Amino acid sequence: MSPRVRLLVLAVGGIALAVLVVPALVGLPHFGGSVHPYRTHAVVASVAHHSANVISSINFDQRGLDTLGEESIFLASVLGVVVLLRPAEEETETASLGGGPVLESTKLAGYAMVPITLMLGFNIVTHGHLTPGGGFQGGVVLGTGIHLLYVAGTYRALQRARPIQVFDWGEAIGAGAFACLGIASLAMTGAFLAAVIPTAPLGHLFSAGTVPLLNGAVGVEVASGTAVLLAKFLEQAIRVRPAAKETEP
Amino acid sequence: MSVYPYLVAGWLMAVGIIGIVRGRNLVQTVICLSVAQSATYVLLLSVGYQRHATPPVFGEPASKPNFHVVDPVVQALTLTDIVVSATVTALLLSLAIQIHKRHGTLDPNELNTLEG
Amino acid sequence: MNNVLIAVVLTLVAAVGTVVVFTRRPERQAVTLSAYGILLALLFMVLAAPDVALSQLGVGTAIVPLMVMLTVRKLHRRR
Amino acid sequence: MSFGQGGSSALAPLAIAVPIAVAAILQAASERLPRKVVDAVATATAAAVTGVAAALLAASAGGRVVTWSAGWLPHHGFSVGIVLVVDPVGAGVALVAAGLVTLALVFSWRYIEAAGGRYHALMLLFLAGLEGFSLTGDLFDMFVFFELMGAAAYALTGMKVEDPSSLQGAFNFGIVNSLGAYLSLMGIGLLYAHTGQLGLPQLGHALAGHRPDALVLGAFVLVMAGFLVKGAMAPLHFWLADAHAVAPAPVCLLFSGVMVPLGTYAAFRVYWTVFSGTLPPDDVGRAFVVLGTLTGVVGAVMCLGQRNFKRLLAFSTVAHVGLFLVALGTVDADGTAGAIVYVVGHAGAKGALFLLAGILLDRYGSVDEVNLHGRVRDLRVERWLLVAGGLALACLPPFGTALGKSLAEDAAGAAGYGWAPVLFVGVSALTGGAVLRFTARVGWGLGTPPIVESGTTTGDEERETQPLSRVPITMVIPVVVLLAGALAVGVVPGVGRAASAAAHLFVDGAGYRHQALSGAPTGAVSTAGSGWTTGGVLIGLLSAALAVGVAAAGIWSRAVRRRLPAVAVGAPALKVLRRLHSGHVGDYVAWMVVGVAALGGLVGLPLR
Repeated sequence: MSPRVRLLVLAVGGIALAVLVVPALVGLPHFGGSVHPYRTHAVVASVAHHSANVISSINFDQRGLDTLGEESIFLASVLGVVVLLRPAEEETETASLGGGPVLESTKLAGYAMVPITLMLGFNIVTHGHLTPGGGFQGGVVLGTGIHLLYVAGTYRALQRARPIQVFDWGEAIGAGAFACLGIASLAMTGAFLAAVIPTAPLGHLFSAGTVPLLNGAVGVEVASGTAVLLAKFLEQAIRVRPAAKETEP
Repeated sequence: MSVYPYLVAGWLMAVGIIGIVRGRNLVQTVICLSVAQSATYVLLLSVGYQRHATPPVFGEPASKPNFHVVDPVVQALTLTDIVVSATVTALLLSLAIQIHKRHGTLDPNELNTLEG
Repeated sequence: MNNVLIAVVLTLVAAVGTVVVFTRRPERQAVTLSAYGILLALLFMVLAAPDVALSQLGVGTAIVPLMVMLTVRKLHRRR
Repeated sequence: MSFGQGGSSALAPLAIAVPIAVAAILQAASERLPRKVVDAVATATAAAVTGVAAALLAASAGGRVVTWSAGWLPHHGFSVGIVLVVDPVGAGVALVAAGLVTLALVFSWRYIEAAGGRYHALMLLFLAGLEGFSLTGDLFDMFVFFELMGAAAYALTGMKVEDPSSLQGAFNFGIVNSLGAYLSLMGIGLLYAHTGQLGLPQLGHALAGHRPDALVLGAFVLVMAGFLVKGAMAPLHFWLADAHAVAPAPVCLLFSGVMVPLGTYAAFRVYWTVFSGTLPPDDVGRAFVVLGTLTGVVGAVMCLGQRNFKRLLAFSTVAHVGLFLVALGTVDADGTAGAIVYVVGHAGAKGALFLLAGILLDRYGSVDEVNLHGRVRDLRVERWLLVAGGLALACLPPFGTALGKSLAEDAAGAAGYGWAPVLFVGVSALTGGAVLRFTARVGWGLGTPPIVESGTTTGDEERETQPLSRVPITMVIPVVVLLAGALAVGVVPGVGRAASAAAHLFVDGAGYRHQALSGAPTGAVSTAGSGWTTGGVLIGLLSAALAVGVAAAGIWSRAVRRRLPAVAVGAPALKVLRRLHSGHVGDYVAWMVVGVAALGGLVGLPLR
């Protein structure tokens, strides 16, 4: 279809769909209201299991199956990116290549940022069940933070600090641990992904049963997976070249 | 104001779809898809919002439940949604890179190996 | 007051989302997308969702724009 | 009140978690393990999941198996946990999925070389997605597993990075499916705002008995969008041929055999459990019959025009999905029973044909009807298997497809769609005929080599492996097993009765809600015997004979074109239809919006 016809088709369908959907949106309960039945139950359940962050309690306890699925999606897509971005047969990976010259101040800032970012990420992971944050958020910070080395220095420095194989394992181990914890709790309590560890008073680091364990598994998986993901894109952008076309004028 | 956030969500979905249909570059298509997806975040969080309520994080010991918090369930759903967004974007961008390798273009009007 | 703040941020989100879609070149889109990500995170903060805002900061302003920029860089290298 | 948290209730979570755990292990160890070990572990895992699903099917025959994940049992009809509700249809779908993954992995022993253990890990994650999607009783959880299927599927489709078209097919698939999923999520958000619930039984309970308003209608349309994209309902089907034509053959087996039918399954699962108490069945059913008919016609016509065998099979899947939609659109247990039998029989026949396409690609580096003309003579066994697959697709009794078709035709007739048999016979004859035409040309060299037309998609593809001197037995056995399965569905006595019992539980939305929330099982349903009838056998024979006729007409097409002016008149319309399948993702999304709006119009207009 020509662009004009395509837009015409979209306009017809879009107007019809808007006629269906806009009244539905307008018919929703008004914004900011106080009727949230699921919220009420979730808060009760969260307090019953001594969790101070209701969202963590939902993610890792009440609706843990969703999170298992979510972590599997993450694993699948990292696997998928690794498969899709593998160098094709006729391509070569050029060695080396740092970025261009980097300003000393940028370099210093980058190096200084790395430990701070990593500590921040670690903190977000470990206190996820108490304060905002958790395995996913902290993992993202950790996996991205390590790539600050690229800003600071060279690709080579990054490669030394970032052994891909280890991250590959970390990602798989995190995802596997989540599934295995679920199966273990099925064996121990008869319910899948149920809380199994005796609980401590609220506010304590280990106060929420299996929640910290699952949270940690997610943290390991996401940190490693993010690192692998970004590494593969960096590799494509910097190293992989078509062998034949390289010599073309 | 009572339905404004929902309409914003609807608009983001619509504009994302328009962007995909008009797209001249597959990277652009992927970005428009992520804008369309952001409509779901806005919708879910607006649905769970309650005026003058606090975030559903207590942070310190609370012996009895406090119900004056915004809906934590939609927040958990949105978290999952954000993970999905990152992963789908990554997969589609790697596909775009490989398409470009083969065809030297990302303009869907010029990519026609599948016609018929 | 809070209502006004939410309305303003929502309007900004709708506007910048539209700008992202109608930005022509992908390399510029990476930048507008990053700004859009920050705005969304801000919206989530005012909607009392700090967990989500934190995720959105990591994903929407760091990982996704970074991947887009690396993709664009890759494409330009081949020309 | 008994929720039976033990015994069979542990099975459903295991079917989801075990493949994920093994996939993670394979991913971590794939560089170290020899290929044979990876093959063995992955296949054994899929086989074990098949066993779990079979046990679930046996357990659910006596009533639904309800599992509350993490042990959050409902109090006063509410739980913060996720419920898995397994009825025979859900367990049956899970069983077919796991069985097909097992066969696909066996086929892959000698087939897929690239990507090593990562391919196996992706297949297992795909399996986990299929299992989770078919077993869960929670709407948001369905979205999550929908996306898990999606993420694994996009990567599996685009695996052959050397092949240009495969990546574009994967890209279009990814965009259209993801957008459909986000529309579904909007719908989930609307339902959540309206009811404060996410579980299917809770949602259905909250909506039952209320007059449908704009909100419910809008939510219905949006939720359906994602499922119907996956279920390839026209005009949301465009991605399917692109993805199938280019995905590796064992992956195609899973797409056509189970993933696409799972989309229609989900649409009707959600209709019966959530919306059946509020949206009138007649209006919803009529909408699906109309769009299903369109899907069947578009698929069959496009199928006939293909020379790339994988693309031909893909369009035949579109056509058959249309028939499933019509059968399910009768909105009663009889039509649903017909659809169940038809889906299982179709999975066997279509799966076998896709694997045969893989064998052709492996030996000749092509699945193109013109290039292969007469060259497949040396595959003496395999060409007869192609014939068998074509006849099964054409609904020759006693294949299961014929039994399913006959049950569906009877139900559609009883529901007031007297013309339905014409559609069913037409689609079977055209799609089966297309396969037989291909087979006769490549396997026996019948007809003159056709003139090469420019502008059509050829079937030349990157070889997925190094060619082997003869077809390995591990590639032939899965084909034979699949065809035997398609035959068994029609021959084993009691299949029709079991399907009928399963269908009665499937359409009993009120019973589903009641059992999930209160734990009380519904009483056994009494079902009339449903099996072969004389009329059904005769119509089956007729459609097979017509298929042979279609094949013959295709082989000697120039003579036909001269004698039958109708064909010449239809040609321009066909050309337009073909041009719509452009491979342009913008076109696909525009049509998707039209299709979703059309569904909404068909359901919504009679409500006013």
